[in-house]
Amino acid sequence: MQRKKPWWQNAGLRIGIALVMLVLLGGAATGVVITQKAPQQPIEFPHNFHVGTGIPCAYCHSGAETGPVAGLPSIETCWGCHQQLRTNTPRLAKLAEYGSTNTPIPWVPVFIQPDFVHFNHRPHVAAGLECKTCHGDTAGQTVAEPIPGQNMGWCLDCHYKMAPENFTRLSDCATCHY
Amino acid sequence: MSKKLSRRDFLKLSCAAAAAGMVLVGCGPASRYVTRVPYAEMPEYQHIGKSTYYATTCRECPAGCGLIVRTFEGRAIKVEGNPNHPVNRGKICPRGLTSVQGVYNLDRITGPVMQGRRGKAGGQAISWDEAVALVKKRFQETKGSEIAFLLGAMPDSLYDLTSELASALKAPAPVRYSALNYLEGRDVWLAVASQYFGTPSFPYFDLENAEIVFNFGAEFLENWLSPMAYSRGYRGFRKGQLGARGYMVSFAPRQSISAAAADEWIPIKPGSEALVALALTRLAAYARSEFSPEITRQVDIKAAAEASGISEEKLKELASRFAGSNRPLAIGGGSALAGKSAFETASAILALNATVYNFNQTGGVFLTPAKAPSERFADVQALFEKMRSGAVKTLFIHGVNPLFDLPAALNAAEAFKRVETIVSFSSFPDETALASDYILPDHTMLEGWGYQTVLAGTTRKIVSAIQPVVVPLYDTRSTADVLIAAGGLPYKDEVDFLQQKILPLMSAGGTFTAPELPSFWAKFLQYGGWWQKSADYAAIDADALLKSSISMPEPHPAPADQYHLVVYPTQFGDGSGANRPWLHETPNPATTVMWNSWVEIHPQTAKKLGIHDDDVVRIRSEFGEIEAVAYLYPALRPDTVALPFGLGHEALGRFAEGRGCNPARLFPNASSQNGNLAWADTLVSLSPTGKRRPIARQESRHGVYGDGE
Amino acid sequence: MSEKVEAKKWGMVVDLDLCTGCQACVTACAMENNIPYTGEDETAYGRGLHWIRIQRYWKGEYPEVSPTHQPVMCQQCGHAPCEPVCPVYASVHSEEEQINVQVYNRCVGTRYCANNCPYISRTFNWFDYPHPVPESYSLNPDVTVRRRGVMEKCTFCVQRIRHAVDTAQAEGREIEDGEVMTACQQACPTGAIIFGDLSKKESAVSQAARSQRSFRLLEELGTEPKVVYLKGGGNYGG
Amino acid sequence: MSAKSVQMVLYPDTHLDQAAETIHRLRQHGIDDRDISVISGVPYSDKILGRPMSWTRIGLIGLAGAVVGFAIATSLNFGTPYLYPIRVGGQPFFPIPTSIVVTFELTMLGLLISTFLGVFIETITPSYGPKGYSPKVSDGHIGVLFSCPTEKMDEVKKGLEDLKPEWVKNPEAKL
Amino acid sequence: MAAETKTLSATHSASQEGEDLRQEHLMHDPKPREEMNGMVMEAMQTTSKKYWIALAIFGLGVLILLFGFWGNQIITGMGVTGKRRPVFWALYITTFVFWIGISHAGTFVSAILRVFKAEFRRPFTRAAELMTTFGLAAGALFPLIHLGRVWTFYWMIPYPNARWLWPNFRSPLVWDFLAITTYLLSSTIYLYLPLIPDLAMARDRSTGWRHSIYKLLALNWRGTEAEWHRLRKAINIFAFAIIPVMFSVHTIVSWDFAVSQTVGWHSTIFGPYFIIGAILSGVSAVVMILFIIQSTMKNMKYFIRLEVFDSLGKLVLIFSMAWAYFFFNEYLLHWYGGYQAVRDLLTFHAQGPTAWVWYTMLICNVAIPWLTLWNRKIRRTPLAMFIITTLVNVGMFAERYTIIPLTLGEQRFPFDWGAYSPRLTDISIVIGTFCLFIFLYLLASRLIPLIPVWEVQEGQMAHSTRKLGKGKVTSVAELE
Repeated sequence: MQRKKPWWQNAGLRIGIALVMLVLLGGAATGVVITQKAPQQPIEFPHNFHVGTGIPCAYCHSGAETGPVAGLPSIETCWGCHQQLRTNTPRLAKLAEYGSTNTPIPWVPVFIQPDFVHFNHRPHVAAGLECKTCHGDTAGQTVAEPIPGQNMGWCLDCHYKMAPENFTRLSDCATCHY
Repeated sequence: MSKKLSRRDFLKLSCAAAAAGMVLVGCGPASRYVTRVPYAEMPEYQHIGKSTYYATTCRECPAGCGLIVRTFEGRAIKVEGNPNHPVNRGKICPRGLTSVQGVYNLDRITGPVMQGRRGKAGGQAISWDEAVALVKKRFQETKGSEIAFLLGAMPDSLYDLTSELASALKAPAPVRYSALNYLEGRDVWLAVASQYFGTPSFPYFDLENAEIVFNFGAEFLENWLSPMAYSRGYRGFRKGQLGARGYMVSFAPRQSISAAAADEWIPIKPGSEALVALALTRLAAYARSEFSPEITRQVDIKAAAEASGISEEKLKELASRFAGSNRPLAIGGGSALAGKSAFETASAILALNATVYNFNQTGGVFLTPAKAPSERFADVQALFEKMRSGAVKTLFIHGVNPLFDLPAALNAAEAFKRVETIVSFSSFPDETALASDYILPDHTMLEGWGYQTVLAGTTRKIVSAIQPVVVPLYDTRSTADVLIAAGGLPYKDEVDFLQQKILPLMSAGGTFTAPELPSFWAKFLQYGGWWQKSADYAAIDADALLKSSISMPEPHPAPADQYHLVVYPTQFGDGSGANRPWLHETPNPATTVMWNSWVEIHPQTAKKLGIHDDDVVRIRSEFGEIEAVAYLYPALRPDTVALPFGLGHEALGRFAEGRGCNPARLFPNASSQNGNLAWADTLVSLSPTGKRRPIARQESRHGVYGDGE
Repeated sequence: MSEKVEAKKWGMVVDLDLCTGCQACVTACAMENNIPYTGEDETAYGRGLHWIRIQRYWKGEYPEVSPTHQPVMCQQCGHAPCEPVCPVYASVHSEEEQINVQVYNRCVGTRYCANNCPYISRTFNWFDYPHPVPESYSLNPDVTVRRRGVMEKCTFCVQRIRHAVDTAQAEGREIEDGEVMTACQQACPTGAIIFGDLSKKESAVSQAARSQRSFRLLEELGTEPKVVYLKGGGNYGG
Repeated sequence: MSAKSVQMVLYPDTHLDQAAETIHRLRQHGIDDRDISVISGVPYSDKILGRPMSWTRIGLIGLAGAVVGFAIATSLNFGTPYLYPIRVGGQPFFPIPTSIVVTFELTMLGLLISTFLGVFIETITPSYGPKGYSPKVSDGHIGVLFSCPTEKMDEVKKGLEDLKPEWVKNPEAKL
Repeated sequence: MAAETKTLSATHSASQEGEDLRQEHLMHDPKPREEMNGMVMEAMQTTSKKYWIALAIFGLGVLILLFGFWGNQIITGMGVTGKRRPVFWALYITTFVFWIGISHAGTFVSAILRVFKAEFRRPFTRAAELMTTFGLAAGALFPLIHLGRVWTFYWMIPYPNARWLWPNFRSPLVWDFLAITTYLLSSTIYLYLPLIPDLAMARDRSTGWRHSIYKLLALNWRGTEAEWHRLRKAINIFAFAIIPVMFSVHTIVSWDFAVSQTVGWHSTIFGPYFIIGAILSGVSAVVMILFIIQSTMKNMKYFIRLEVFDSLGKLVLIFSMAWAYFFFNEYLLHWYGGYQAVRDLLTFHAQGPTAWVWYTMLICNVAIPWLTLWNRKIRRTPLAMFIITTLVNVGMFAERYTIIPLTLGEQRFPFDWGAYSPRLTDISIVIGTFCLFIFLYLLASRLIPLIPVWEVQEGQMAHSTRKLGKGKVTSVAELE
């Protein structure tokens, strides 16, 4: 029964296992990291500047007050103002390119809804929530940055804090899941 | 108009497609990188995240139901009924519901094609300029009399336009037909109405307010004249709005859904409907202590009882019940109006109504105000005869699939070979499109313009509006636009044509009006059409009918080894629905079968022939043979077999191709004296093939029939 | 924001006397709720994903034979057998809408709920069903596209309920009777399906539910279904 | 105290009486019971060898585990529905009958796991008595281990001679 | 003081009968411990080429049939199995119940027979306990395998999370989860505790990697009085505590079915019915395993004797009768109740196209044991016993198959009845878990002393007495 070297001391096997673990862990870690990081946008939209000039959020994200989706502005919205402005910054040059060819800008949404969940902006806006309560202070950001940990517990926390008397209704599964 | 056209450019948008794709990938980091492409220019009537609803008209069958289509970010999401539309009042059938799967079908023709070889898929793509030039060239180079137009039952606007074009080109008037016509006996009603009332209009049977209804084979819940209107009528009939719950007797060799909805089903021998109707007419007159009308002069009650398999007592009982009712009504359709003596049958049914004086009465028979264009099978026959003789050089086909839905005995394919150029406007690669030289795809139902005159199921004048609810998905072009451009008609484009056509309606007393065309047009589109405020029917007189004398139809009992054939349309309509997956997945109401055809055989007959459920059976008529899977159907005469219509395509894309069987192969190329296709007299023989092919059914065979599995 | 809202009780009445079995509800449901088709082999093997199905039985012998049609969908039981057996609260009772909710995210796919459903009204996503482009364009954005391994069922078109509730709330009013229509109700050509708030005496649905013809499926199980059937076939008054 | 050395004598298991006698004699030689340890391949009753009852806290530890399990079960049964009340099947939020099942299982789990942990913990806890081992023990020998002052060694050896014990050399060798 | 021990059997040694008894009863045929140790160690360390081939085959089976197909099922979806509406549970849960049933044997044989001091259990408690653990390991996979989204299985574990959600403690599946976890852990420990002295024995007689493993596992076991005392106490606690756990496990498994409203499942008798069925199949499986061990491994004929088969045969017979009683009870009451759906179901079971399953169940579970096991000779023919018990297990599998897919297929609405037919994936995963079980057992047979030598010796010694003062006491602790 005596063997030269037990199989579990095989270097190849150990390296193999280590590699698999590394890939798995690395994948998981990358997954976690990239969901918490602002994605690459076609144009690094300077929120700070726009918010700073006093443009209300709903000017571009107009759907928030009337429906479930806040929406991303169309090229029309951007081009409407920027047509009159100079285009000598690199970002505006890019915008000019989209605008002049009337191509939609492929924005990457930052605040995404997990699948199988429905979120409706309207009641939240109607209840007087400010945009920055959930979306952070965009005045300090260029591209919008995600807020980590926006999960179901986060929703429930807020519902519980804001309206404990309505919590039964606001924690009802059918409110978001259908 | 140009504004309207240009809106199509706005709606170039595909974000949700990507989003939907990502949904499938599941949650996690993947959905982080969904790119969402917003509109380049936001149309004023689109709002982010909100649905826009458009009114339009269903083009799935000639009924002309009003639709409200929910669109979302430039895509048609859901078809709903237009609650204001007088035809369907917000209700809608499976075929209409799946019309989004027609628009977003996986097998559409994406642009004009020059076929390399007839009958083979895949040709050379051409541009629309070339296509229009080509059509123009054909118009110029072909003699007027050698041009032929073959059109489907929808939409009327195109028929009107083509008629104008044909007369401008000095070509014969377009020929129009639909498989539903001859399957449901529509054309017979038109012939009867022309004969006795002087107008080619459909009778309107006021089912809603009737108290007792004798139904001779009409499948009013499934197709017939206007399924949604008559379904609503059935509701009223059942709810007994004017009194008691209605009582319905159904005379049909096979129980369709409509026959099953009756309180009493009388499995009448096929071909004896006219005799029974006449016998009932006479007996009803007796019951009312009146003279029997002239039309019943020749009928012999005893012979009728014998021919139909209904006892004399039963006939008398039924007749006295009918005559004694406040609001009796007799209707007919389906296989009863599809034989050689269909005209006589329809006349007899009308006579039965006339004898209880229910013309123009609540719960009785009216005449729909709109005049219907002729849709006789005899005209189609004549056209194909002409083609066969080589007298047609250029053939334009829109909205029909003659290679599929005409009797194989007509040998349409052979006739096609004698035609120099065939131009198909089909949106889908169906048999006919593939057999033509050029396919210049029209928009599908939710992408195109038009109007549909409502011909049946109403006592008002209704013109239902068809408008695009989404931008055409592919490089298709409205056939009307092509014809206008190529034919040099005095219209700017299709919309201009439509506007001019609806111009007279502005002052015709509809539910709305407007001072000038643009606002009238806007309302026309907004409401989904134009209709009168109240009923506006021409009163009809029963005299001519009752005094006429009709030849007594000969019953033709089937020999021992042969069976009467009943073919009925299903949710696939004239067969054009066969490329929609969800129509396939919708179980057949009677058999719950999905995704395939079957042949209904009475269990006794099957036992006699040694056929079991799911056996593949060969059905042979004098004119052809097909194979179908046996379904032992208990509600069918033992001397009859029934086949659903609509499947058995050789083309039309992945969902239709090679699925099921096509009963049109069994039909004779025979029209009756009045021009309808006389398929119901066909006798077939059955033989098991020894093969078995279990078909998909929703019901459990073991649970429902106690066998199998 | 309104304070204590009275519990709504969505309910449905199906008049079997009017139901002709035409299957329009089945198709309408599929088109509204992004129900994928499965193809011939799969449906033949009982894996069709119909949320509503019309049970057709035969009554009598030829020639007195006739079919009976009964649309059966999730009965939205008050005491639903599917709910307590779910280990992860994927099948739960919505206190707000008084319907059963299937939370797709939460579902781990034990399929226990489906076994325990006496109405067999639940369907399971055996596969990831493809929604190829452009067919996927007609997907309803308000309804989740389910993935493999989760249970699904009729939701009483809860997305429409939510939409109506949301709209009514934004307009500061109560939901009107008939404002929420389920897809099946909307399509039903004979109007055999009535949907609405059972808790309101005057609503059409509660009036219909009080009919003498009314009965509930498998009432003896004590599931308290929210779907009420009215006897058909001329069984008036009893 | 003077230095002690650990000694071990072995008897085959047929010579049980000799082993008992050895213990008896060792006691007479003034070796305390605490300095004697019997190791064997089968459990012998304390009575047979005339040894004081050894004791263990396993029972107590198990009981404590059971209590912990019960507490966890109770908090899961009645605590978690309180944290996020979800109504299912018309059942109450805190149903007693179903909680009994969970309580039972978790209590038993607590009991059994802690019993095992008790064995484990008691094993690794330092214990009194001479340490030593001989593989022969598992071959059916009884070993008597004792630590004895070096000066008494000869006396003891002599006293045990007639029992014909087998002396183990170097009993403190590692296992 | 005179040292005098004699075996009980020795008193009859003169007679032929006594010699037979000695031949038959291990307890009366003592061998020196050293020899027994040697025999066990030899059996453990002998590996033939056949063994390696078998190990490789079953290992491959696990890899391909179980994990390969399972992986494919996870990626493709549950649809690769033959499940359908309304048969949402099928072969997986059937096999799950089967394995859980098998796993009752170890506990039953070891704990209950220990508590009742049945001597014949001694040589095979270890084999049975191993069966419990591996049976559970194979069975516990099934709740995972049958999940539609197995990657989220951990949602059944109660832990505080960002979603605020806990498992539903009202769900029988959570009970199941808890019960199986409890049972798996406790039966593993229960296997391990009595193993410690034997591991120490193995440690003393091995070198190399085996030595290091055994050394680690033996927890420095020396065999001091305190250690024995502790171990005995722990084993005692376990023996008593694991019995209710065992009963609870299968009861809860049966509640998975019984709490539902499914026709044919909603029955109060399901708890005991399942337990009896589990013990029946478990004891039968023990016989099967013992036969295989006895006929393939070295020196095992000494330990596993005809008396073992004889006694187990009697047990099988008794439990077969008990099972028949419960079955009849359940059937009669359902039938008498006259609820149409149940009647349809019972008729279907007996007369439908799948009636052969039902008849297999009755023939294998009732007819065969009843007809054969009365006979002492048959009970003492290991091969016959092997065949009979194999058939009993086939019958028990058929019973579960009847209860699960066949019952689910015929519920209240005949319109929705559906027949389930297993597909390749179902079958291979089921076979895969059999491979897993056999693979683990094969491995264990060469790593773990399959015979609890110390218990055997203890038993043998228990049959010898020693004078103490005026009375006689048995030598070992247990029989005090």
